[in-house]
Formats: sequence, structure tokens, C-alpha cells
Amino acid sequence: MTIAEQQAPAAGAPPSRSEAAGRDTSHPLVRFLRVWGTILVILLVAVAFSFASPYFLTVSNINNILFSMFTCALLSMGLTFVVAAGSFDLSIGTIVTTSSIVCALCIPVLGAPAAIIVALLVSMLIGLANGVLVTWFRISGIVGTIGVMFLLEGGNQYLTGGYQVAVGYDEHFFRWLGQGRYGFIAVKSVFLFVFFIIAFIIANRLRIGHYINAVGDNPLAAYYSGIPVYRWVISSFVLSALFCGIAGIFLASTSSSAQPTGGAGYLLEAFAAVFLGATILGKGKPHVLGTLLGVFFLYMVSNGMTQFGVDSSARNIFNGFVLLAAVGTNALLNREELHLRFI
Amino acid sequence: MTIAEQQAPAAGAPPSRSEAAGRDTSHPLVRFLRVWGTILVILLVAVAFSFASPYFLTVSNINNILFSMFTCALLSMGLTFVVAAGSFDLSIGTIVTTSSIVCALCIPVLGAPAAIIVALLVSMLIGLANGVLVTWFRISGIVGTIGVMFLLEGGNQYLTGGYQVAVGYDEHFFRWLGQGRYGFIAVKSVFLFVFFIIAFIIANRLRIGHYINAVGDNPLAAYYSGIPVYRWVISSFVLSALFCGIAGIFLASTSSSAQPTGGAGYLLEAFAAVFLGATILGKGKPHVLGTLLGVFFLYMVSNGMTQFGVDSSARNIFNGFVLLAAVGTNALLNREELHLRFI
Amino acid sequence: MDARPIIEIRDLRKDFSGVHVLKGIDMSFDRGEIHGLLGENGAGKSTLIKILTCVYTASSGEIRIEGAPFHGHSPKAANDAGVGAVYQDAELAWNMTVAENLLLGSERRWIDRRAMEREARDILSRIGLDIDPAARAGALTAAQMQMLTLATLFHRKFKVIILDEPTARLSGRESELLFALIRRFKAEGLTIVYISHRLNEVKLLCDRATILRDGRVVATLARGEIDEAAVTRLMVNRSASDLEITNPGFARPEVALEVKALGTAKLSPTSFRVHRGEILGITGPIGGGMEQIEKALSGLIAYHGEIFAEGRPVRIDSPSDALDIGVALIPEDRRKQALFPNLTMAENVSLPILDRLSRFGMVSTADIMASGRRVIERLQVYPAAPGTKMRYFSGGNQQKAVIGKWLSRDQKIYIFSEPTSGVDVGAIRQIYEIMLEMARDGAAIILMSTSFNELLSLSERIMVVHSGRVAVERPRAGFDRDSLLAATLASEVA
Amino acid sequence: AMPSLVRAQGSKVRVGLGLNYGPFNQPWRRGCWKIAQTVTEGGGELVTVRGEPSKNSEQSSALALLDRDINVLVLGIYSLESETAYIVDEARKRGIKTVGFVVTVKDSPAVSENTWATAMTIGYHMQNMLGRQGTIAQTAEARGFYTPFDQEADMLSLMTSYEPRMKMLPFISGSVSTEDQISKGRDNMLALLQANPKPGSISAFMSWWWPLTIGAAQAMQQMGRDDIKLYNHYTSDQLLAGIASGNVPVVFSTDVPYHTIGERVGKLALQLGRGEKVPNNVDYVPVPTILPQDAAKYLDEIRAMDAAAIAYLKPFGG
Ligand SMILES: Nc1ncnc2c1ncn2[C@@H]1O[C@H](COP(=O)(O)OP(=O)(O)OP(=O)(O)O)[C@@H](O)[C@H]1O
Ligand SMILES: Nc1ncnc2c1ncn2[C@@H]1O[C@H](COP(=O)(O)OP(=O)(O)OP(=O)(O)O)[C@@H](O)[C@H]1O
Ligand SMILES: [Mg+2]
Ligand SMILES: [Mg+2]
Repeated sequence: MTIAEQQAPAAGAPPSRSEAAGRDTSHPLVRFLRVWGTILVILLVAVAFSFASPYFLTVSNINNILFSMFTCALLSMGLTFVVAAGSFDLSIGTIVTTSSIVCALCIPVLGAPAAIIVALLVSMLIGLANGVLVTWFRISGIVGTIGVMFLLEGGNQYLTGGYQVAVGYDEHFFRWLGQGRYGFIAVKSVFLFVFFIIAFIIANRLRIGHYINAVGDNPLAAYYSGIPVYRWVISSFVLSALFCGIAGIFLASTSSSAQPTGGAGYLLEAFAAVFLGATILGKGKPHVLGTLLGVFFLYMVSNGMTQFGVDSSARNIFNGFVLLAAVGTNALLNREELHLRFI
Repeated sequence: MTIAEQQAPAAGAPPSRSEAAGRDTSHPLVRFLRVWGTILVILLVAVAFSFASPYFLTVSNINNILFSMFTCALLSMGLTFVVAAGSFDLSIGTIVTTSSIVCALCIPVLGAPAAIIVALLVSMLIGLANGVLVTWFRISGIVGTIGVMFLLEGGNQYLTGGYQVAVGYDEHFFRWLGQGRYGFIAVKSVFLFVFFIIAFIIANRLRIGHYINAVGDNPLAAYYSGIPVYRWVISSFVLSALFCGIAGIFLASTSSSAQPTGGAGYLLEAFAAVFLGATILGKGKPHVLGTLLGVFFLYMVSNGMTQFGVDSSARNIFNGFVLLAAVGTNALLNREELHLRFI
Repeated sequence: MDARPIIEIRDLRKDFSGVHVLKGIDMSFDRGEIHGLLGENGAGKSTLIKILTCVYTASSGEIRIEGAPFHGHSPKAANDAGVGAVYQDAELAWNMTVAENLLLGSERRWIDRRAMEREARDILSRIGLDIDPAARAGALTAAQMQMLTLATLFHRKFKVIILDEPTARLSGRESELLFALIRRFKAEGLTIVYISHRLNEVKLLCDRATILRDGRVVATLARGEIDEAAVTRLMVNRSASDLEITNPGFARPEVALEVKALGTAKLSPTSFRVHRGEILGITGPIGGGMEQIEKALSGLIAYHGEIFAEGRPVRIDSPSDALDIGVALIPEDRRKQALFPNLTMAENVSLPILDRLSRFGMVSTADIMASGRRVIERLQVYPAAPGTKMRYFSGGNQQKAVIGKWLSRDQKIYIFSEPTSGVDVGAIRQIYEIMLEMARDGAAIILMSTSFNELLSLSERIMVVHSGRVAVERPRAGFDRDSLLAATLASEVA
Repeated sequence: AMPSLVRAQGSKVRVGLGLNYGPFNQPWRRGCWKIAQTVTEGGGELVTVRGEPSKNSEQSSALALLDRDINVLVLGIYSLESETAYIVDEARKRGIKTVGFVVTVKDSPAVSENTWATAMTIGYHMQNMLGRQGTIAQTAEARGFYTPFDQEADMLSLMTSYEPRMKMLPFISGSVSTEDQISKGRDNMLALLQANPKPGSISAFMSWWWPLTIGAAQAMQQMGRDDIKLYNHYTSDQLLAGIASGNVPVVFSTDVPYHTIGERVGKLALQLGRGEKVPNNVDYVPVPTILPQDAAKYLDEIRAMDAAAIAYLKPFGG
């Protein structure tokens, strides 16, 4: 493999420094695709779907996609912070379950608003535990969060006895969160947008997001710069757990109940979304906008396939192909000359 | 200011450094625990189990543990190579399924030996595809192997139509692989040992293992040292897939059939085992012996709990605690002054 | 002005998991002085300053800052107490911009990238650095990266600034820029602790210098007492004249490597040849194109033109091609490009020769350890523990290992890029001896260096590359220090 | 009641049973309860190990039980016949008899739900209710994950294909039980309704597995669709509560009678243990049907059984 630097060098003429400096002289199409490649694939798939089905590109269907992707989107946005900080959180799915159980159990006792706060606090506490294990206790993020996942699963079963925890149908405010709508638009879709904005601000405009990125980029450099690395790694776990906690509350609201299991199934989707999202806009590192688009893509494809009624083998094959295509277009045109990152 | 010579160096003599230099003089117990901590926890748990249940520490039960862990052990040993090379393989579980399906489908046509070879070749081809995606196609290991996983799931469904593929009860040789026994010892347990030895030799005695470790440790340095980085990353994926392929064949043999789904469930176990194994013997990086012990630990705990009869919530909680304890003892006594790795 | 020392260190001890590294350090830094910290590789300099800035915690001992006992637990605490440092193993957040790196840790509450870039541009221009604040840190050249790590210190309000081998990756011109900055800070009353293996710099800059050896303070010298002979004797217990070396000329008639019209995007077609046994020195301003030769010959960048190895035309499209042809590269940025921090020292040095060590595809651990021990002996790597992970070695010992890595593989052509940066005076001589030995045994050596001493001691011919082309190429005898400097500088004017 | 104890020592028949139910399959616990009760009250002794609800754990439990000096081993639910063949062979070598619980077992008698009849019952109900015309769709867990559902879905498709005025849309895959299946069911149904917006464009929807049914009901409510007849197979207390309260508009449901099956399996186990000659037949048990008005009653029964099951199994590690 050669690091093909620039194209043909102007023979003879000594290259002047300023000219080459930092300027990207590739073909404009390549440059365009590097940034927009993944989004282009997403759009192409969307266009194909809307040609194939007149019902695909409707406000109501887009709302349905947003509604469906809510849980996964929140999980994935939370996970984005942890991955950005350079770790992994495999307990996210289970935190969703825990949060919804805690919330559903507390509602009859404390009322919905207090129950929501308790559920969020519990989630954040779990995130804190994850963070402390991974930093002060020096346990690898993968094993540490799997351990916490087991603990939570045990706890969930203990709390519920394996049965669902019902939320009263008279909890109007609480059920409005996950079930309300304004015309075609679900309240949940609006909240998704709100939480995205919050996540975006945290990630891009506040110091916490900035430091989380710095720590993930190079913890040693961050540490040497006087940044309390552990604090930000822990913060990323707390943020992640908080987003899972929110997802759990909305899940309980949408279902008018909390289920003893199930959340763990979101894990793979969330990882796919975060790492797919990392290629979006050619950033090469996780970012919340990319993650959101990644989740949207996954759920859009799923929604489209269900509308068409493809059988499950064709469906999986299509899923695999579009996923690889979406990531591949950007990745292949990566501006990094030497590609040596394999995760 | 005067020359404050505190220790007149013996002129002429080459600079002598103190004897103790480079020698670790910490408390012997700490030194012991750093290396043996995780293993100690494993042993303690085992001892506790054998006090609690007379059936636990019997040849037959140990054989049962080995028998049960076979698939997970092979998957995890394969995964160890990929993680050592600095990537992730999430398609491992599905490769097991694919391999067993291919093998079961081929047996009636080609006979068992040829079917085994075909299944292994197909698995290695899948590993090759994973490796090429992650290197030449520059797709992140996580998304790339999730994409391949989808493709394989589709393929598995297509090949089987969602039905199980039976292996004739008259395939004596083939069924011997997964079902044969010598007295208390299953043939499969013996094979587990053989495959471990092979993996161990590949990882520690052959060049490929050294190169994979080097590439995983610092791909740039490996590249600059003239090591064909991509070749070894691809090799690690091929090795991983090959081990999954073997696991699939034995699974088909044990089950006298191939199932259209199921392998994906091994994923989390395999990751837990690899990262738990990394702490074993205080190495701090994945190694096959550690992985094998890690798998053994997970299955031993599961087996012990089964013997005991605890309900599933207590079971999960215990699982979580012993996992964290096993990793924690080593991790806390880590000789690292600065701990800045969170994965 | 307060006459008390700004930092006092009393009986400071440090062991890493039982390995004793600092064995009772007593020293102090005065207000407004530039204090040199010297010592052989592995003496404990970096460890000492990392304890001062709380990267590591001391095993025992006391640190006082401005008279008050100081107990911090993170570099942030040290920063807050007014002590800042640029470490030997400093790194940048590679995916962040220059501005973000520069301001890391002192951002405002609301992150505004434009404002940060403006602020960064301001700081950079005050320092006199010409780097685009919006550039990605990972895309900078090695020298720019080093200057940027230094720049991160200079805009913060520190009372003491510690620099651990800041010039190891800098060329003369950039070093000058740094010295000017250091003097400016001294004038403002700051204390500078300056660690370097370049004794002339220490002599030039420092008011006092403390010499460490094997974890103890050997001596503290005042400005007038700092001379190379004394320092060398105190550091490595040898006389300076012992360390001088010259190349008697081992060049043979056979040509080992010939390039014809070799050009890259930043190098006009260049032709030269290196004979077996010959050491060809190449120098020039950083970024002037000399690295292009190194990169092209080691397969790191695309080139055009022809390369002949022992008369045969060859293509070098990757480092492994280079290896097959017989070219070994000892790169400049050892930590990123040459070291495997989590592999043992023995594994590191045996990596290029695994194919030779293996029998029937099997490599024995004993053989790997043996090759580690050979390198330790030849280069006096310290500690002499081939089974220790590479990252536990001191900077200079890591550099020795990088060089040692290629010793056992008899390549035909060696490209050394700044082989002695960060290496102590004693080891420099060992490395030079080894290079000469290799030349004597018939290897062709291309030495890329910005150290004139090094070039003049080792080379048989010297080539000056600037503005993307070869400006001068003459036998060693045609140069002395001044003319070499002139040739290099002339290029910068051109 | 047991005149001929074949065992020379006259000791009790020891029946091995893996307790592999988990939080999402209480019905399986009812089956285990009945097995335990039948065996114990019939003079046998129940030997249990506590596993997890997974195929791997189920087989490990069976292997562990082989070492517990049992006479009869109950095999069940997650593994298919060929997957447990090696356990049966091993059991034979030790003189242990085997019996299948909701699953067929190599060379052994078994009691199972009648999947074909289940689909037929539902199919006839649907055909009659729709006047043998209209488009229907169905969902279940991912194909290949739980065979009874696959059998039932195939059967319903087959029945529909013989009705010229009825059409079956392609099968909708509903993920697996470790995932959030209520959401999956909801998402799938939302997409389906979106693609078939005209009232009456889908006449009936069959869901083989209760969480998918709850999800589908939520989607229908969300899209304001009450033109679709919702069918269900396999219930839970949650689903029944939903039907009883009118929030889940299921028009007809069937359920797997685990308790009945468990009772028969318990009897078979005792017979096998006593050395009686039992033919290797599979006893297919008909399923109970539940109309909306019966849901409340059925729910009460189930709750009572669950409570009894929990209490009864506690000493066995359940
Ligand atoms: N994190 C660590 N763990 C274990 N040993 C270490 C660690 N860091 C340094 N050492 C050991 O401490 C000793 C002193 O190292 P240090 O880096 O302070 O040397 P130095 O004087 O800076 O040398 P150089 O000039 O080569 O940079 C060395 O023997 C080194 O091997
Ligand atoms: N991976 C990269 N992506 C984008 N730009 C790069 C990359 N690597 C280097 N550059 C740019 O190419 C230019 C030359 O870099 P290079 O490292 O080749 O310089 P150099 O000649 O080695 O200089 P120095 O002597 O300072 O190391 C720099 O301006 C740098 O910004
Ligand atoms: Mg140092
Ligand atoms: Mg350079």
C-alpha cells in the first residue's frame, strides 16, 4: 500500500509551500462524496422507497419512523458520548428497562413527575457506577458494563418478578408523553427533536462535550493539558445513562407499562448507528447528528421493507448491503491517506 | 555556587547502576495478586461451588462444563485474534450458524469430510470479506461486521427457508465429533483442548501471532517497520472466522442438525470472555489462555448456579458481582501508574 | 524580589511498583532562573518533573511551592499552583484543530469555534508561529506538532514552566524561536526548568544546571561552571574527548543505491548514489524536502523516477517493499512510528527479524529474549530487562531500542532520521560507533540530521536539500560547521 | 395407586426437570409446576436444576441432571428433537428414560401443543368472520427462532392459499424474545398500516406471540384504525388484562395449555419411571380458545395458577 500523496506533481517547478498547505486538491466530486457520501446513499434509498411506495414519503409515515426510532435514537445519542470519550457502554439497553420499571413502580406512589425524576436519578446513578468502574476501578468498559448489565437484569427481575408493571390508564400527563399527538405529529417526535437539540448543544457548544471529545481523542494529551480526564469519562457514562433513562420513561409511557426485559436488544442497533453516524459528513468520529441520521437510516430501511413486504431473507440481505454501501461510500473516499484504524 | 557532589563517581569505571534497578520490590502479596488475582477469584468461586454442591467437582461435571462451553470458547479464541489486531468482529455468532448450515446441507451431497472442508472454506471466505472491508474498504470493524452479519443472516434464512437442516443419524463419524465420548470424557472436550493448543501456538509461537499483536499495539509503527499491516489484520479476521467455522461444524454435529438462527446470542459472552481474559495473568491485553479461562469462568458460574437452584434474578446479580470481582482484583492492582484506557 | 526558591524538593523518592527510580532528590528552583536538568537516559529526569506536576505521585518526600507544602493529585492541581510542563511524551488531540489543542483546558463556558480560532491566531502570532489555527493537529509536521505543544504553555499564566527535551524534534531555526521565547519569559520573571541532552543549549540558556544520575542529584552547577567536559564527566563518567568520533571512510566502489530523477510532490527530480560502506549525510531546513527522500526510499509516499539497488531497478511502494529490497528506516518520531509500547523490549527489537528467528515457522521465546539481550548489551539499554514492556523505558532508552531493532537485521541500506535525538552523550557515542561499524561491514547509510556535529562526525558526503531540491552536494571535507550552516541558511533565504 | 413398583429397591421414581423458564415465559413455569405436582403427588420424586431460558442453558441443565441419579428426564421447549438426540443417547446408556415436554424427543413419548390444529382453529374463525374474503397479514418471532410459531404461520398461509378471495401478505418478522418485542410489533404494524391506508385494505391481522400483539394494538390505536380484526396466539397476563379492559382489541385468541401438557408429561414420566410400556407417541393437546368476553375469567385462572406455581416450585429452586 502506498500513501498516494497528491496527484501528479508539477515536474520541475519546486512546489511552493503555501500553495499546497492544507488545501485539498482532489476532484470536486470526490471531495463532495467524502462529506456527503453516506447522506447521499441514505437519500437514494429514501428516494427509491418513495418511488416504490406512494405511502412512504408522507408526513404521517415520517412521523411514524421518528416515533419508532425514539428509544434507539436516545440510546444511541447517549452512547455517542461514551464512544466519543473512548469507551464502550454495553449496559445501555438494560438501563432503559431499569428506568422504565423504576418509573412505572413509582408512579402510583409518588405521582408521575416525581417518578420521572426518580427514574432519571437512578439512571444517572447507574451511569456514575459505570464511569467509576471504568476509571477509578480500572475495569475495561466492555467487561465493566457487561457486569453492570447483569446486575441490572437481576435487579429488574427482582423488582418485577418477571411481570410487566402497568401504568394506570388515568395517568394522562404521563401517557401524553409517549402517546400524545398534534395532528399527524406525535408528541414523542417533537421530544425527539428537543432531546437531539439538547444533545447537540452538550456535544458541540458546552465544555463537557468538548472535553469528552478531547479525552476520547487522546486521553494523555488531555490529561497533560490539565483536564480531569476521569471526570469527563464518568460524565460521558452519566450522560449516556441519562439518555437511556429518558428513553425508558418514554417507553413506559408509550406502552403504558414497563417490561421486565427487552432493552438489551437495542445494543447492536445503537452501535451500528453510532459507527455509521461517525462516517456521516466525513467526520470519522462519532457525533450526535451523525448518530441521529444513522438511527433514522436504520429505521427508515426497516420501515420501508415492512411496507413492501419483503421476506426476511431478502430483507436482511438488503439491510446488510445498504449499511455497507452507506458506510463504504464515505469510508472509501476517506481523506486519510494512510488508513490504520480498524475499530 | 559550588559543585555539591553527593556521590563521587568512581572515575574511569563505567557507570554502575544500583543492583535493584529494574527489580520490582513491592509486597510479595501484591505482586502475587497482580498476576494471579483473577485466577484466584475464579478458584475461590469454584471452591465455594464445590462446597455447596457435591455434584460440582466431579469429572463428569467438569466435562459437562467443557462440553457446554465449546462453541463459546472457539468463538472467543477466534475473537481474541481480532481484538489483538485492534479491531472488533460482531459477525462471529452468525458465522457459526452459517458454517453449521453449509456443513449440514453439504453432508448428504458430498459426505461429511468434504462438507466439513466446504464449511471451513466458506467461513474463511467470510473472514476474508470482513478483513477486506475493514482494511482496503476502510469500513469500521463494528459497522462492517454488523453489515456482514445482516448479509449472513439473510443468507442463512435463504439457504434454510427458516427450517432446520437435519444431519442423518447414520452419519456416525460426523456425529462422533460432537457426541462421542470416552467414558466420562466427551470427544468434544478433547477437541477443545486440541484447538486451544493450536490457537496458543498460533498466537505465541508462530510469526502470525506476533505480527497480529504488533499491528494491534501500534499499527503505524508496524507499517513503518515494513510489516504488511493489512495482511495481518485480514489474517486475524480469517482466523476468527475459521474458529467460528469449526464451532459451527461441532454445533451441527452435537445437534445432529443445523438451525437457521441462534449463533448471534454468543456475541456478548465472547466479548466478556476476551476482555475478562485480558486481565488474567495481569497481561492487560487479550491472549488465548486468558480467553479460555474467561469462557471457563463464565460457564462454570452458570453451571454452578444451575446446580444450586437460585432463581434467575439472584443468578444475574451473582453473575454481575463475580464478573466485576474477577476483573476488579487484577485491575485495581494494575502496575500502571497512569490509567488512561477505557475500552 | 522574593529570594526564596520558588520550588523546593526534599528527599523525593519514587518507585514504580517497587522499581526504585528516584532515590532521594534534594534540589530547588529559584525565581526567574533557567535551570537545566541533565542526566543520562533513564536517570529519572522525566520522572522527577512528572512528580512535580502530579502526573505521578511520589513514594515519599516533600515538594514546596513558594514555601508552602504542595500536595496535588493531577496536572490540573499543578497548573493551578502555577506549574506547567511540556512532557517528553507530550501528545496532541490529533483529530482536533490547532486552536482547540492550543486552548485545551482554558475554554470559555460556551464553545465558539470562531472565537477560539481568533484567540489562537492571536497567540500564535504573538509567539511567532505560522500555523493555521483551523488545521487538524494530526496533519501537522512533526516540528509543527512540537511547537504547538510548546505553544500550549505559553499563553497560560504559569510561574514555572518545565520543558522536557523540547528541542529533540526541532531544527535550528525553530530552536532559536524557542530560545527567544524562553528568554522573554525569563525577563518576565518566570522560572524555566529545561531538560535537554544538547549540552550546548544548556550552556547557552541556563543559569544553573543540576545533574542527575541513577535517581540521585550528582551536582548543581552555576552558569560559569557549565562546560561540556565537566557535565559529561558528571553525567556519564567519561571525558568529553572520549566521545569524539570521526568517520575514517569506509566507502567501497560498489554502488548500493542509486536514484535517478527521483521526485515527489514536494521534491524536484533528484539524483544521487550511495556506495556500500558510505555514510551520506543529508540536511536542510525542516519541510525543505529532505524528508521526501527518506519517505520515498522507505515506501511511505508515491514517487516518480528510478531507484536502483545494487544496479537492479526496483520499485518501493510500501515499507515492506523497502524491507525486501534491503532498506531499513529508523524514523524520526519513534513513539508514533517505531515503538510498540505494550510489547516487551525484546519483542520490539526482534520484530524485523522474526522471519530469521523462526524455524519451521515457529519462533521461540528464548530466541526473542536473546535478541533483546543482545541489543541491551550493544546499546547499554537501561534497565537491562528485555521482558519489560517498552513503555516503561525512558525516552532515550526507547530511542536506543528503536535503533537496536534494526541492528540484528543486516540490511543493505539504512536510513537514520535524527538517530540521536533525546539520547544522552554517552549513548550518542555508542550509536555513532554502531553506525560506523555497519558502514565498515559494507552497509550504505543515509543519515538525515539537523545536527551539524553529527553530520560532520559521521558523513563521508553531505547533501543539503532545500526548497524541494538538492542545493549542494560535496564530500565531507568540503564542509566545516560554518559553511554547512551557510548552505542551510542560504536555502532559507532563497 | 401404584401397584407395580419395578425398581428393586422400591425407591421412588426420580424425575429430572430443568427449570428453564425466565421472566418472559411464565406459561412454561405453569407447565413445570404441573409436572412437579403430578410427579410428587404420584409418589415420585422431582429432581430439578435451575437454568436460564435459553437453548444452551436448557441442554446444560439436562446434562447436569443425567448425573443426578434420575430415572426419567424431561426434555423441553427450546431444543428440537435432533438437538437433544445426543442427550437421549447418553440417557439411554445410563438407563434413563426420556419424555418430551412441548417438544418431540428422539425415540420417546412426548406431549405437545397441537400447532396445526391451533392454526386451523384460528384460520377457520378468521375465514368465517371475514366471509372468506379479504387481505390478511401475520407476524411472529423471527423465522427459525421458535418452531411452533413457524409451523402455525405456515399452516395459516396454506389455508389462506386455498381461499380464492383471501390474500396473505408476506410474513412480517418480529425479532426475538430477548429484544423489545412490543416496540417491534408496534413499529412493524405502523409501517404496515402506513402502506395500507384504506379502511378495509387489511381485514385481519394474526400475531403469533403476545408482545407483538400488544405492539400491533398500540399501532392500530395510534393510527386510529379499528377496521382490522386482531388475532392472537399465546397469551400472557399482560395481554389478557389488555383484552379484558378493552385496550387490546383482540377478537379471538388461542393459548398453549402448558398446565395440561405438564400434567400429562408428569404422568408419562411416572409411567416410564415405573418401567411401564409407553409407546413413543406424541400426544397433541388441543389449545384453549379465548373470546374477548372470556379474557377476564381466563386471566383470573392464569393468575391463580401462576401464584400456585410460584409457591409450589419455590422449594425446587424455582
Ligand atoms: N511508568 C513507568 N513505570 C515503570 N518504570 C518507569 C516508568 N516511567 C519511567 N520508568 C523508569 O524510570 C527510570 C527513569 O525514567 P525517566 O523517564 O525519568 O528517565 P529520563 O531521565 O527522563 O531519561 P531520558 O533522558 O531517556 O528521557 C527508567 O529506568 C524507566 O525505565
Ligand atoms: N495525513 C495528512 N493529511 C493531511 N495533510 C497532511 C497529512 N500529513 C501531512 N500533511 C501535510 O503535508 C505537509 C507536509 O507534511 P510532512 O510531514 O511531509 O512534512 P515534512 O517535510 O516531513 O516536514 P517536517 O520536517 O516538519 O517533519 C504538511 O503541511 C502537513 O500539514
Ligand atoms: Mg526523559
Ligand atoms: Mg517530517
